[in-house]
Amino acid sequence: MTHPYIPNAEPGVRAEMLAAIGAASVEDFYADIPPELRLDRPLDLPEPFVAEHDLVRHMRSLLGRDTGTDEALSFLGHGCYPHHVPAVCDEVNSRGEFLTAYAGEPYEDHGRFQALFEYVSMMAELLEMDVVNVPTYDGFQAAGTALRMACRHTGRAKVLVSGAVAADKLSKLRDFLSPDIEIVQAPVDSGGEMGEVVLDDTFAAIYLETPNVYGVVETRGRELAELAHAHGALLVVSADPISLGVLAPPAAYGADIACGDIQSLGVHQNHGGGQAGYIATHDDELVAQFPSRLFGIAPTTVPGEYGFGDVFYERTSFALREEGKEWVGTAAALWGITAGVYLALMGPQGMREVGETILARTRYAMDALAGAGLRVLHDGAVHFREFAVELNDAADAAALLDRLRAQGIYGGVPLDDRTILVCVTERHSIADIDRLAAAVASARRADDEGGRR
Amino acid sequence: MTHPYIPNAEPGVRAEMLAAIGAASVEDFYADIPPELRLDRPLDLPEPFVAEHDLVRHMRSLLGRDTGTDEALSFLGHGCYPHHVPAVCDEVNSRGEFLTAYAGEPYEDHGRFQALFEYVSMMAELLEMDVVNVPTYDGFQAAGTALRMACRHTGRAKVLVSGAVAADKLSKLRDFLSPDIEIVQAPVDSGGEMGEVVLDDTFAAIYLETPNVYGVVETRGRELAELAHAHGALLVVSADPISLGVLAPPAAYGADIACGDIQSLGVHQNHGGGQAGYIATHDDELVAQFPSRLFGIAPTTVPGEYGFGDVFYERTSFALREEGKEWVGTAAALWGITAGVYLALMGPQGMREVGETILARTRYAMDALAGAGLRVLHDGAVHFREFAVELNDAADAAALLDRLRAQGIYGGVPLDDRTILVCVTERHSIADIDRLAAAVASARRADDEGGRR
Amino acid sequence: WDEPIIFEQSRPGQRGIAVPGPGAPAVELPDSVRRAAPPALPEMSQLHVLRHYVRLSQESLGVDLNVDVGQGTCTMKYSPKVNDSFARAVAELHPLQHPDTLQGVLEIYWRLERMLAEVSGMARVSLQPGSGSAAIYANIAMIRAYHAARGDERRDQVITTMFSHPSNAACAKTAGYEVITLMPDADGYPDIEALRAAVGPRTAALLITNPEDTGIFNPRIAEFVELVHQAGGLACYDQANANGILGITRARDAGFDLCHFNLHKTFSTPHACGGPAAGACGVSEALAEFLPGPVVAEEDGRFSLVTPPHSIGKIRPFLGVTPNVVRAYAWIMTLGAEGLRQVAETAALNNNYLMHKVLRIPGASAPWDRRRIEQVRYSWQELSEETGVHSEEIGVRASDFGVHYWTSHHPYLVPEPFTLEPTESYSKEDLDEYAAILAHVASEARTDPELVKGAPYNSPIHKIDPTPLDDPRQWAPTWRAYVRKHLA
Amino acid sequence: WDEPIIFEQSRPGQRGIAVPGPGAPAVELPDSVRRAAPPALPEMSQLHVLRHYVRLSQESLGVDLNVDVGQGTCTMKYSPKVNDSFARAVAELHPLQHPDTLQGVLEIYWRLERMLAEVSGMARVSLQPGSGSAAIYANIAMIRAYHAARGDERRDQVITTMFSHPSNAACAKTAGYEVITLMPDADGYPDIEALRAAVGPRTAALLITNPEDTGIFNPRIAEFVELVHQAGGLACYDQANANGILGITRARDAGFDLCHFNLHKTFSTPHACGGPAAGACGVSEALAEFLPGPVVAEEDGRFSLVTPPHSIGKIRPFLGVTPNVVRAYAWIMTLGAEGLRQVAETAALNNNYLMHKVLRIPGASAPWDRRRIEQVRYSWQELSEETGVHSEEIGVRASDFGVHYWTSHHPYLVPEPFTLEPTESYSKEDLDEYAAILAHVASEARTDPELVKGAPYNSPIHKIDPTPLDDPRQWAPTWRAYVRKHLA
Repeated sequence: MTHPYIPNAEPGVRAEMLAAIGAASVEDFYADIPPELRLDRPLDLPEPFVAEHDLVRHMRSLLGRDTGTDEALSFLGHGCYPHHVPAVCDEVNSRGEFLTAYAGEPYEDHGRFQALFEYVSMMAELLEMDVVNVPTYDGFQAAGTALRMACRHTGRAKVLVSGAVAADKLSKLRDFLSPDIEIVQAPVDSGGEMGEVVLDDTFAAIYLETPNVYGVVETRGRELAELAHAHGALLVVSADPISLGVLAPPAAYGADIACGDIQSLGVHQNHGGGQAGYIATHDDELVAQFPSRLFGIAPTTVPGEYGFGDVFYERTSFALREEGKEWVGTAAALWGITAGVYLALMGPQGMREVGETILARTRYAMDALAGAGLRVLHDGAVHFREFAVELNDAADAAALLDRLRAQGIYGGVPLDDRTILVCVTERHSIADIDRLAAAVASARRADDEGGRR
Repeated sequence: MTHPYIPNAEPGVRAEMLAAIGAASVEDFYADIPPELRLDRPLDLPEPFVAEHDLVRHMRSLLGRDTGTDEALSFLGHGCYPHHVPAVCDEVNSRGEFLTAYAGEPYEDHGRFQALFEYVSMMAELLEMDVVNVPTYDGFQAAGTALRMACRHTGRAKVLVSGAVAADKLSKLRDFLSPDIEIVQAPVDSGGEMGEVVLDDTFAAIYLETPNVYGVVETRGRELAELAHAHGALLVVSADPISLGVLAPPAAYGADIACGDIQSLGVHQNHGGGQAGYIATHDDELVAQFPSRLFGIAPTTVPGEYGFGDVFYERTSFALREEGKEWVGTAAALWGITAGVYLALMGPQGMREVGETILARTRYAMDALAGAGLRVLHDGAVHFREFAVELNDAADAAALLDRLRAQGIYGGVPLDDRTILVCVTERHSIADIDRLAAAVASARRADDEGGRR
Repeated sequence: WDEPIIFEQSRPGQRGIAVPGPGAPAVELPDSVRRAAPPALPEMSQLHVLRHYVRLSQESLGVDLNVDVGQGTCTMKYSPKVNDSFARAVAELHPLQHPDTLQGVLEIYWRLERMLAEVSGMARVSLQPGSGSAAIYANIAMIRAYHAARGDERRDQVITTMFSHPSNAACAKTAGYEVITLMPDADGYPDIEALRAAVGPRTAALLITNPEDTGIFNPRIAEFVELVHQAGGLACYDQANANGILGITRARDAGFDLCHFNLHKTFSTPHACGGPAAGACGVSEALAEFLPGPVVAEEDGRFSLVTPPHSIGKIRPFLGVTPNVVRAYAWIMTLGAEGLRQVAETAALNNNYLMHKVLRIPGASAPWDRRRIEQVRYSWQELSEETGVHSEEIGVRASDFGVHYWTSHHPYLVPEPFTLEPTESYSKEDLDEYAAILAHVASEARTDPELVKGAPYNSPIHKIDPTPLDDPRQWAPTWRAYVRKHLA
Repeated sequence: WDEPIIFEQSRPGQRGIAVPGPGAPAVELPDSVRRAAPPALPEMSQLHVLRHYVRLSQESLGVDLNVDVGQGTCTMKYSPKVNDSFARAVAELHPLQHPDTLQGVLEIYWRLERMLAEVSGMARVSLQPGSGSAAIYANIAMIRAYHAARGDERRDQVITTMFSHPSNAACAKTAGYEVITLMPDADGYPDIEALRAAVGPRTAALLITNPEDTGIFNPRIAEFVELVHQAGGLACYDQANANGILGITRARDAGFDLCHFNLHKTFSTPHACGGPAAGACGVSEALAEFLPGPVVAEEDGRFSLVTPPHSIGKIRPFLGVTPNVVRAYAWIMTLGAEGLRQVAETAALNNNYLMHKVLRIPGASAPWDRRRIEQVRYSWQELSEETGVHSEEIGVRASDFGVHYWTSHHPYLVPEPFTLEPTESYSKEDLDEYAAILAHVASEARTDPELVKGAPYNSPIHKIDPTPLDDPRQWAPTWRAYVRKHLA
């Protein structure tokens, strides 16, 4: 049987084509592969499910072993967030034209160029910066590249990184800034913000996150910008764009580079496969430091018509190989288009409202869990979407989360044996939060009783 | 807040438009509605969920109370069948262009016309008939219209209808053929086929189904065709198109009109919302009797180019109001396009194979349930996809089905207190059938023990 | 795309999908039932099938793509994408599952029935019909059953109006009634004197749309109903044009005994190239016992199916077109009472704004100087007399600009008609754009009528020669017929 | 469609979606963090946003629509729709759920890792990288870690070839290595003498694609690996071009220590306008301890996450691009060993058939008279010298016929290049059609070169003036910048 995905495996057409070419068999095409490199047996792979229905059964059976956040009440965040995904976002990014397009030219792929240009343009409005890249892989990569951009720009090889950064992200930064760039970590102050730092003229950048890994909104951005600038360094700020309807964009307090992840803008959690990174700068010399593609608007031979194309392509490894800036590959463009759809749906009002709702519900959840007897870290700070709670004894975190999971609640991400990071978005109703608090309170009572016994 | 679905409810633009029109308020437009007919209060409707996320929560909560056939092992059929739906069918019929198109002209909707023309053309190949309608609502309507077509054609007002027809379908036929057409029901013979019938020259048609309501494949089609024709009547046969890769099409044994439902061709069960009816004839005088639209191919001003349009539009109520044939409305075109995609994917080979698989598995299931101690009705006949089993005592059927349902098995459709119709398709693996048989056997043992106690 | 007919793309041995093998002994078929030769279906790989249909889809113009105000009476409004996701959630439900496993969907039916009862003022609603026309037919069947139950067998006439949807006349005829059609009076309203002349002991019912397909609301509608009631007939309201009057006026309040809605018009379910659609019948208490069965009943929060005592029986299989029932329910639930009223008011606003623009185009008119609710049947009579260009030709030319354009149902009582219904979904700029297209084409008709008559120029195909479509020797309703008649 | 920029469609007060209200007391923000002015995002109703993007989608050319053989090296193959349905099934999984709630997806990772290990011959595989280039980078990071772990700090050079993907050079440079690029020899093979000259104690690794982007398989590949091994370096195989050799020859069997695959090329996950993609790193036993973490471990049928002891750490957040991992797994599971081999053989067949057709077009050539596996880098040098028409211009003209056309990466070592890779997805008729388009454009170049140079004629836009894109005073990478520079 000819496989539905391989039309020319059909023996008749195969023979016809071989005859046209004048080849005896497909072996002719492989004559350059030495016999000793030829695999002399079939690959050892499972028996295939050729019938689509059999494949569907197999996949459903496997995937049915997962229990997703749609079947539980989830407070998991820590870099992957359960925001509402508008149906129109799914509709657009599942359009076959976008899903299966790739790297065409600005003529036959005009729509792809325009959609990505519009995405970067909407991000630019949100960020108040004039230059935004076509998405890189994720917020980790965006931070790494932003710091390398700062180093290239300043000619320096040391960066001061906030201590309130996720451990995995720091791991990525360490790997990606190796071997030439030194990372100095700043302390976290008692309020959960970046603590006092000492800078000198060997630093290329200060790297700040807001909201940071604890969900704390950093308040001293301007001060840090001034400090950095006084030493000829840059301020690099990682900010989640979904917060920027209510929070000041990094540029507003002097950041030179903004970066972060756009998964919060209309992309499902996708088991972590929905990440995409943005990097933004002013329209200044930093533009030369971007490795990513930048799509710009350009005139055509017809006045008033807009075409699109690559801005300053000669920065890239596509143009210059190792002489380009880092590298550019296939990153996460479709999530950029999706985030554009999200921003267009939300508009200024929607972005403000979602920010206000998240701020209010986060505070409500902090108070509710404090009421349930947990210690809320950095309670005095403004939190956006996340906050950490601390338990009394080591290993309590896992036990509490196990108890909650038994009730269908994914209570949060354990940061360590006694600290849990709780995430609250506009998808969590007040009743959801109350349910979590009640379950926590009851679990703790059970623990206490267990302890007494 | 301006609702996202009603742009011009925005007060600014509303005022602007009213001013342009010269109207004081929208009340001006309603001046023809007398005050006593004006509703003087808001409609009494539930508070809306304006935020999309809130609506999603509400709907998921409601829909979560259903347990679908994807969460159970279902042997339910009886007019709505669980065949495999190829992913490409879903992809095509969820394309916004098709989903939201309607009644455009052959120029801007060329693709819609072509897709429907191709659907009827592929059905024509399957049926070996030259004329097939753009889908009517469902197989019930198709049968009713086919019989009315036969009556109009012959000028007679009596039809002989097989006794092996679903009760609901007979209800529809009774209603739809009222008040002018008399229905005479034929007996069912011991083999499950249409029994001996007496015809005279007052009958317009014999109506036969194959496979019939018991899943029995009727074998005397040619004989009935000859009988009908001998009396100047027509043979109308309802046949499920998914069987026609292996079973002879009605035209092959002399049927004048074929009809049926195409839900089996790539359409999900949709809680009964996936039905669509086909009616087919030869290219003869019966064409004049179709109420549905017929799309034909037509030349354009450019040689070799194909356009499309309505064949013999002057038959329809759109053209002639009550002087047209019955009526034509918005029926089920998208399922026609979908069925076309299905037939194109399957091709002649796929249609043969799916038929063979269903035949073999149906027989396997009959043997398995007989082995589990049930009496299989019409065991000697060839069955396609369905068969009936009979239990010893009245009300046993419901009890058995309840027991099976408790194990996650939807065991079949009860035809009456002691008869269950079991449906087996290519989606049911041998293991699924064995599981049903084992569950039946165990339920019956439990019953027996219960009986002994 | 210049996409060939699918049969032209067939290549022997190809296939688009594989099927599970039997896994059990094959069944031998007797010759009498075995298919002799395989059907000549196309043989194509999966990508090729997909590509073909994706290309065809791009050659179709849905609401998602165009300023869809040109298919008047069809109420082409935005069908929210989120509601499609709910419709997909019922894909794997079987209609004959035990009700215990269907409580969610049954509750949605029950709630939507009640909401539509409130919108119409009726006592009970059935969601079984597959479309508006099927709902009209169901209403007629109930009318027939009602009179029959009273032993009132004389009533063999149904009265409708010329600007009511043709299905009112056609369904009544199918159900065995003689149809009397009232023509509009000089004011454009249905002629009440003609009604007086028509009603009598043979009157089974009045079937009437209001506002009619002209967009004109009949202010004497209650009087019409009353006249029919006095004669012993029933009054049945075709609410296909309800989009402009939601929350403004209700069928029952004008005395109607029955009504119907098109869920795919007023309540936003997608038109799907012509279905699946969905209809709703609403009836007064007196007619509730005749509703098609089953309907959903509720007791202590549990939902079950019951068949009304004198049910007319089945109109279609199973309970209804559930995916569309779910969509319509969700649509109302995101709008509420205030939202529905905003829908109506904005539909009326948009229509009157567009009328204001269209009537400024020289050569366009809207016969009868009456107010309009949600649509208008316009006329190019003046332009046509001046230029010789017909409304159909203007429509074909309009398609070159990426929009639909519909003339009207036959007969063309309004000469050189075109019918626009902008609904609440479109912006002022959309309406300006549509009016500008019409103005542009009208001006082309004056300056270069052959340009308009030669259209289309921007379609996958050129002007169609329709003559073979009405000639039995030439027509080809399938490829099979085409090959036989034209290629053999 | 003549679709305006989205900002031009904004209308104050409109919105595309409503957001849940707080339901809890508002939080007052200090001035230092409060946004001062709302962002100037577009304000549009939901239908208008949808319509805009649906129109833009129609102005993009995906695999679903065209004979996508013109984006050579990109392996544009059919991405099965059924696999998208599996990808959607992981949409609501959070990556940090407890592994007990993720057994299905973890098993899929585990199984796919093992299947790719079998396909490559490698011991272990990581599916964490977000793309092929990211996998190349991960491989380089592992190479760096390997040498560092051995205290071998002298190795600061990486060797690659000119016809290997530029990311090999660029990633190596980013990771701190000096890059040595081998040029092809007179036969079109990587120059083994140049390699001999380049290897030495400073050699950290060889990064090489095979077949290269020319489609030529280097028959001395094992010798290349051996030379590098003798010098103490590692050999890393860029398997972006694996589509023609699946089941034919394996990376480890030629001695490689590391390799990578692009799941969006060889294993059919969709290209998504340029990602999300997915990459896989395969390594020998010796390098397994350096793999990015975590990876999936299995014990008694239970799956858990473990981080290799000397892991290089994170390449990206979480476990990998799961939707694509799921798709790639399903793709292999519907093909099996025999199917993968048919993929390879048919990709080679299609490529050689297309080459046979293209080389019959006067003016087209394929430099070096070598066999090709799955793609060919062709040249229009002869045509260009004759007509003055350049390869880029031919590409723009080809787009008028609804297909893509790619020249090659820079620099244009092959003059006037174009690169075609037909994969296994296309039919003979598709290849004939593509070749016919090229032949037609080539003949236009001879008869009417200005016609070709003036293209496009069938695009939403006309020929672009690219000069502002490279001029800092004029470039406008966002609408905001455009307004400031050109509209203010």
